[in-house]
Amino acid sequence: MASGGTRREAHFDSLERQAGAVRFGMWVFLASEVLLFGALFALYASYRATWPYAFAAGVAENDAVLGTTNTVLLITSSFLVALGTERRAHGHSRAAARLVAGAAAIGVLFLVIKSHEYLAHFASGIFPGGRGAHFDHAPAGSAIFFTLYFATTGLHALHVTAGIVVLTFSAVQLRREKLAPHALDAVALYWHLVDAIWIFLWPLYYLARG
Amino acid sequence: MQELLRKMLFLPVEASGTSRHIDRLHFVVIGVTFAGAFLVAAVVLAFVVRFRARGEAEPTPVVVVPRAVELGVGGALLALFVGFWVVGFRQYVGLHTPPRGALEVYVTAKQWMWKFSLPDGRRSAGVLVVPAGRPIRLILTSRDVVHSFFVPAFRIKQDALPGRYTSTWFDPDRVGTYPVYCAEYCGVDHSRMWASVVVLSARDYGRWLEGEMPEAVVRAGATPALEGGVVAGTELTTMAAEGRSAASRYGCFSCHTVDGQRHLGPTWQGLYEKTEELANGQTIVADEEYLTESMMEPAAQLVRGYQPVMPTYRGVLSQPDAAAIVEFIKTLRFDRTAPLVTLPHTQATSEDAK
Amino acid sequence: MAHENDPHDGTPQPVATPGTGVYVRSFAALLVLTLTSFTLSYAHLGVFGMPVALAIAAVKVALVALFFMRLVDEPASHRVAGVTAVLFVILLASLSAVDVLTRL
Amino acid sequence: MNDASYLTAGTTIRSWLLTRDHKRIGVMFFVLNALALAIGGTFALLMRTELLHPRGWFMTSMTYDRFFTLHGVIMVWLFMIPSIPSAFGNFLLPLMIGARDVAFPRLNLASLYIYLVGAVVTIAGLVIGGTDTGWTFYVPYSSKDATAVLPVLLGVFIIGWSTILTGVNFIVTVHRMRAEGLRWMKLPLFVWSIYATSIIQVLATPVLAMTLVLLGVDYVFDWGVFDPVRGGDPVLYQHLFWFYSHPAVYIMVLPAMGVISECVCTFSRKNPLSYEAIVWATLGIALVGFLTWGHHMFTAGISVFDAGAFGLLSMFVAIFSAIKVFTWTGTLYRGSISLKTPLLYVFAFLFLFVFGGMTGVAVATMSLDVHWQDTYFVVAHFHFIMVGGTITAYLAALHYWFPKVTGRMYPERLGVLSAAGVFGGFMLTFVPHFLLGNMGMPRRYHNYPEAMQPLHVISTVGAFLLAGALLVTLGYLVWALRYGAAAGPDPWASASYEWRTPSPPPAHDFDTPLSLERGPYDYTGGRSEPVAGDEPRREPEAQEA
Ligand code: HEA
Ligand code: HEA
Ligand code: HEC
Ligand code: CUA
Ligand SMILES: [Cu+2]
Repeated sequence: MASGGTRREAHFDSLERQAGAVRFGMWVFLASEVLLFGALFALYASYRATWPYAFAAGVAENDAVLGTTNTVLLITSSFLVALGTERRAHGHSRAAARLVAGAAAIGVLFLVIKSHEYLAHFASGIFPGGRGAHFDHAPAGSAIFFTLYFATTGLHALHVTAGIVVLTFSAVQLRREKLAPHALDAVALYWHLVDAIWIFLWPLYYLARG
Repeated sequence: MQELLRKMLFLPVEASGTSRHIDRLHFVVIGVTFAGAFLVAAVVLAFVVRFRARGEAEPTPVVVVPRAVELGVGGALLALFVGFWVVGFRQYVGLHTPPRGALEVYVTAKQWMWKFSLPDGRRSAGVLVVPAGRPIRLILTSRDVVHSFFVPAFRIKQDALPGRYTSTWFDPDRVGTYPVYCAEYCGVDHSRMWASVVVLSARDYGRWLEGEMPEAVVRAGATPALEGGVVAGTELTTMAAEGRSAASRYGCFSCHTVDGQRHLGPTWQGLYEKTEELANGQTIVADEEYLTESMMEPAAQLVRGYQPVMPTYRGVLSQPDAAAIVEFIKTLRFDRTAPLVTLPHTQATSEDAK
Repeated sequence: MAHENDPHDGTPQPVATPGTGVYVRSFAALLVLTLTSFTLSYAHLGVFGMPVALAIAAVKVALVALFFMRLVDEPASHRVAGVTAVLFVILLASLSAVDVLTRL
Repeated sequence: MNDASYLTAGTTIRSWLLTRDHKRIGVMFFVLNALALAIGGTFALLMRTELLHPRGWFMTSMTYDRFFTLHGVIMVWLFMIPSIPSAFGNFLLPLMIGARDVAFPRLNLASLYIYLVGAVVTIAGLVIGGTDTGWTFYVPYSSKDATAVLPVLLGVFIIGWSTILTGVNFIVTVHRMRAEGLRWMKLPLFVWSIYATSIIQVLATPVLAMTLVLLGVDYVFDWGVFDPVRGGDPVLYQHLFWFYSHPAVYIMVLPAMGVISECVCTFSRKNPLSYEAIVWATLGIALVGFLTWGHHMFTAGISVFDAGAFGLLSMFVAIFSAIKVFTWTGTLYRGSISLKTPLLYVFAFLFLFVFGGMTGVAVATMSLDVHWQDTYFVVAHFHFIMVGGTITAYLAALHYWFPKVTGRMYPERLGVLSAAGVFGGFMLTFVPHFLLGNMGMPRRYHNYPEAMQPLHVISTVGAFLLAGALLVTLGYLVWALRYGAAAGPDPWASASYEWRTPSPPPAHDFDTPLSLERGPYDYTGGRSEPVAGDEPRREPEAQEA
């Protein structure tokens, strides 16, 4: 819904109104996205209340350094996109294109690290659904922890992937000077949200060992 | 008065102390409901009569209700509703706080039967025998999906969950036999997952403990099984009920039904002593021997119109289990037009009442 | 048929933006907070570990929302949308976790 | 061609299928919804017929289980949730705020097709897969079930996105597309109700989507998110499901309340007794409605403390509805009441909704719900609200806006007659359910004790009466499409904005900007005193005639 060029559509009185509507529409949509993850946060809260020990042990199993690296990456990427919207607002499409492309590249890096983590888990016998050698000796509730871990980070990774696709598309359009500021704004909002969600996932799945 | 209201509202007989308290609140709340609905209706009617349009497109004055009236009405109603909540919540807490010294009964639910076991090792399926005048605490769990233990006469209901224990209690004070329903949807035979609670006088209960069979117990136990002997004997499960549970344990019901419906395999309803057409063109009467062989060597005699997908259970199914399943299949031979069960419903057998 | 009464069509006007400085400062703050949180996670805070980590996360998300997503200077409706969503997640999580925590 | 009505602005099928006109999209939504109602109703009738006998007489339990699942799923997700918002809301929202369309017309069309795809997948899944879990899909039954829940989950998931997109669209439309100078507190109340509904749609539906995905993942990959063997908790599934589904019941009733507000004012020619009270109560329901979900789980094994909190919060949300009922009733005071079909439906609504709502309060009274949970009392409660309330309002809306949508009048006499039939049939069908519930008849029961048979028979008779009355309604409305008298722009002499454009409206809704001099509930002047800005718009209609 964020795409669309700079043309005003017939039912809007002015381009400003249209831009405002798109931006607000994006906010409402993001509110919806937050609730999508909300279900997983609620499960985390309840299951952590049930299995505090298993959750702490599970978090310790995750690599905090990699998780933190990923946090820094996403924040940086978000920052680049923010700069991009700023450049675009001043009419510098090409500069914005470079920033947005950079953000997308960092997103790819994030996914690379994430898949590395997944593979490491598989290697040490941790699979979703409580399958794998790890669970033979893990405390009760570990299965739930890792199932939630895979579900939540997996859904987030899907969002990152979608974000990379739209960022790349936006970068191309920007380079061709074919992307309106309000369209880029909408993409940026989405990307910031993906970042914000990770900012919460990170302590829950990488830091809270105790 | 209470008795009259109870009958007007079609509520079952109150057979426990708690149920009488709950009903009192029930009458108040339903009374308010009626009052509210008819009040609104009456006011509407009055306004319609009084302010009927007299001409086309008449002008009308602007009337706006003062804020204070609005808040007052809203506040008063809130007070009423919160009042309901206070009483209801206290009763609800009561329903979850069994008194000390309650007799504990473990209830196990599974598709589609209720099993009871007492601390002294006594077990039964389908019939729970309790003494009047003593609080009974139920500790429930489920072997498979969620079920719900519902006894209308005591106004109690509690879900039985797999992997967890939940509990509820009741204080029966009226001798009689009361139906138990499963109230959480749990599959095909959800609507037949019934049992009974037999409340005996203290004296009869004592006799029952000694091994006698008071008439009420016999009647409840001998109530022709809800299909397949779910309501079985009292002290020990009957063989058929055991068979049913074995069949469910071994997953037979993922291919066979007991209600006449064709599934992956032929239905077991009416199977016993039926003349079966085999794939090789022969016919055979489904007696015990054939049934047993069908479990151990299914491919040997394929029923016509089915795929040879049934796995062999030789070495898997123990001999007693196989026999029990056969016994169970034998009970499925009922006549579909006869009443399945005459449930002792609201009318607790009056001669039992002291 | 639509464009006759809008001279600005197709020519986006420069928009007032907060300027690069705000972004850089927020970014710096985010990095510092990330590092703090990471370090604190090794500090054996016991039961406080989780609340502290979440509080820091909340501050960071607030920074992202306010400055990257420009909620500071956006219409109230946008802010309401964001805040309501977060509020409801908290309600969902707490009212269901309370159940688990207070079961007997 | 500025004067062409939206119906004639293009007559090819393509011009309908690819339209971005909110009115056409609304009409198409309506047709699909009515179809869903007919399918869901057919299954209801089959169920009722089967329940004539305590052990059933023409289906197996397995078939019966599938039928109530079909009935519940279709009625809730295919019919009721999109019914008033997506059909009437789409048609009316822009007209009521003086806009030329919704904010995102292409998205709007996308919602329609997403809905269609979801509906097809759902029905196919229900029929072919034979899903038998009930509309609540409780685990672990649903995740172990040998029958396919998967396509149904997928279908409902898809429809969920249609709902979310419609919600986003409407929220933005109300915020950003209002005519110049149209202030919030001047909006027609129907707009408020659709707005509040959209908030719920946007915030609640994603939780359902996520829950269904987890359930699907459980089913396919056996991840066991709710599996007790692996430390999961089936009750948490219920928390998540009801976090959506309780607010969803307000998705089903708020738009209906909006319809009632409009009809009461128009047919009593009165301002609402308190516009603000209705607005705040509408928003209150939407927001507080999110905090009561646990009242569906009083016997499910949640903690006493949590249950108590949910019980109390349920009492709070009920107040808002009560305030609305009082306001509607009071609106009649000193009005000029004409007893047209829509108003009769409104009266039916008032009576039945108070009953349904107050029995909601009754089941929210915790100790009482222990007896009623999962019995026919609950079935009666929600049919009183959803059929007695929402369907009744839906029929009111259908008659009230029929002239606006089609440009024709329905036959009034038949309208009154079938309204009486609907009311009678309804009472006969669902009053027995209360009594059955009291007796202890659990829901989703194919076999039941013989003592309960008489009440079931009465209910079945009522259901057929109800269906008959609905068929008559359908019949004369179809007839009126062709043979009904021409309606003119404002046959009810209403003050609301949507009547200030010709019937049927032109493709771009308003030829001249909406004049706001007269408010939507201003009846101080009567019709004889035409409002400035009304006149020019009448002309094209006159030429057509
Ligand atoms: C449109 C749908 C709709 C609406 C609006 C409601 C409204 C309400 N519902 Fe209902 N409900 C359902 C649809 C709906 N419900 C469904 C579908 C189920 C079953 C789901 C399933 O299990 O399949 C259900 C189940 C359900 C339960 C669970 C029952 C159980 O399973 O055991 C509860 C429990 O608290 C409940 C409560 C309420 C309450 C308190 C309201 C309140 O919002 C009602 C407020 C209204 C009023 C209070 C009426 C106005 C009052 C007056 C005008 C006052 C009268 C005057 C005087 C007293 C003087 N509902
Ligand atoms: C919107 C919701 C809705 C509506 C309208 C209805 C309508 C009806 N419902 Fe039902 N019902 C539910 C939602 C609804 N229901 C839900 C959610 C459940 C729970 C399911 C579960 O347990 O999982 C349920 C369960 C349920 C049960 C309990 C089943 C059980 O637990 O075993 C019963 C039993 O009698 C029943 C009956 C009926 C009847 C007779 C109608 C009648 O009112 C139907 C009459 C309608 C028609 C016959 C259609 C005729 C219409 C046309 C021909 C088109 C006309 C078109 C225009 C006028 C435009 N319903
Ligand atoms: C994978 C599906 C499947 C399972 C599981 C299964 N069956 Fe069967 N069963 C079939 C099929 C298909 C047939 C018909 C073909 C045949 O005779 O082998 C059948 C036939 C039978 C028959 C003969 C029925 C007749 O009409 O003559 C009996 C008895 C039987 N099964 C018992 C059992 C028992 C007992 C179990 C569990 C311990 C069981 N089955 C499990 C698929 C299954
Ligand atoms: Cu067991 Cu329903
Ligand atoms: Cu509810």
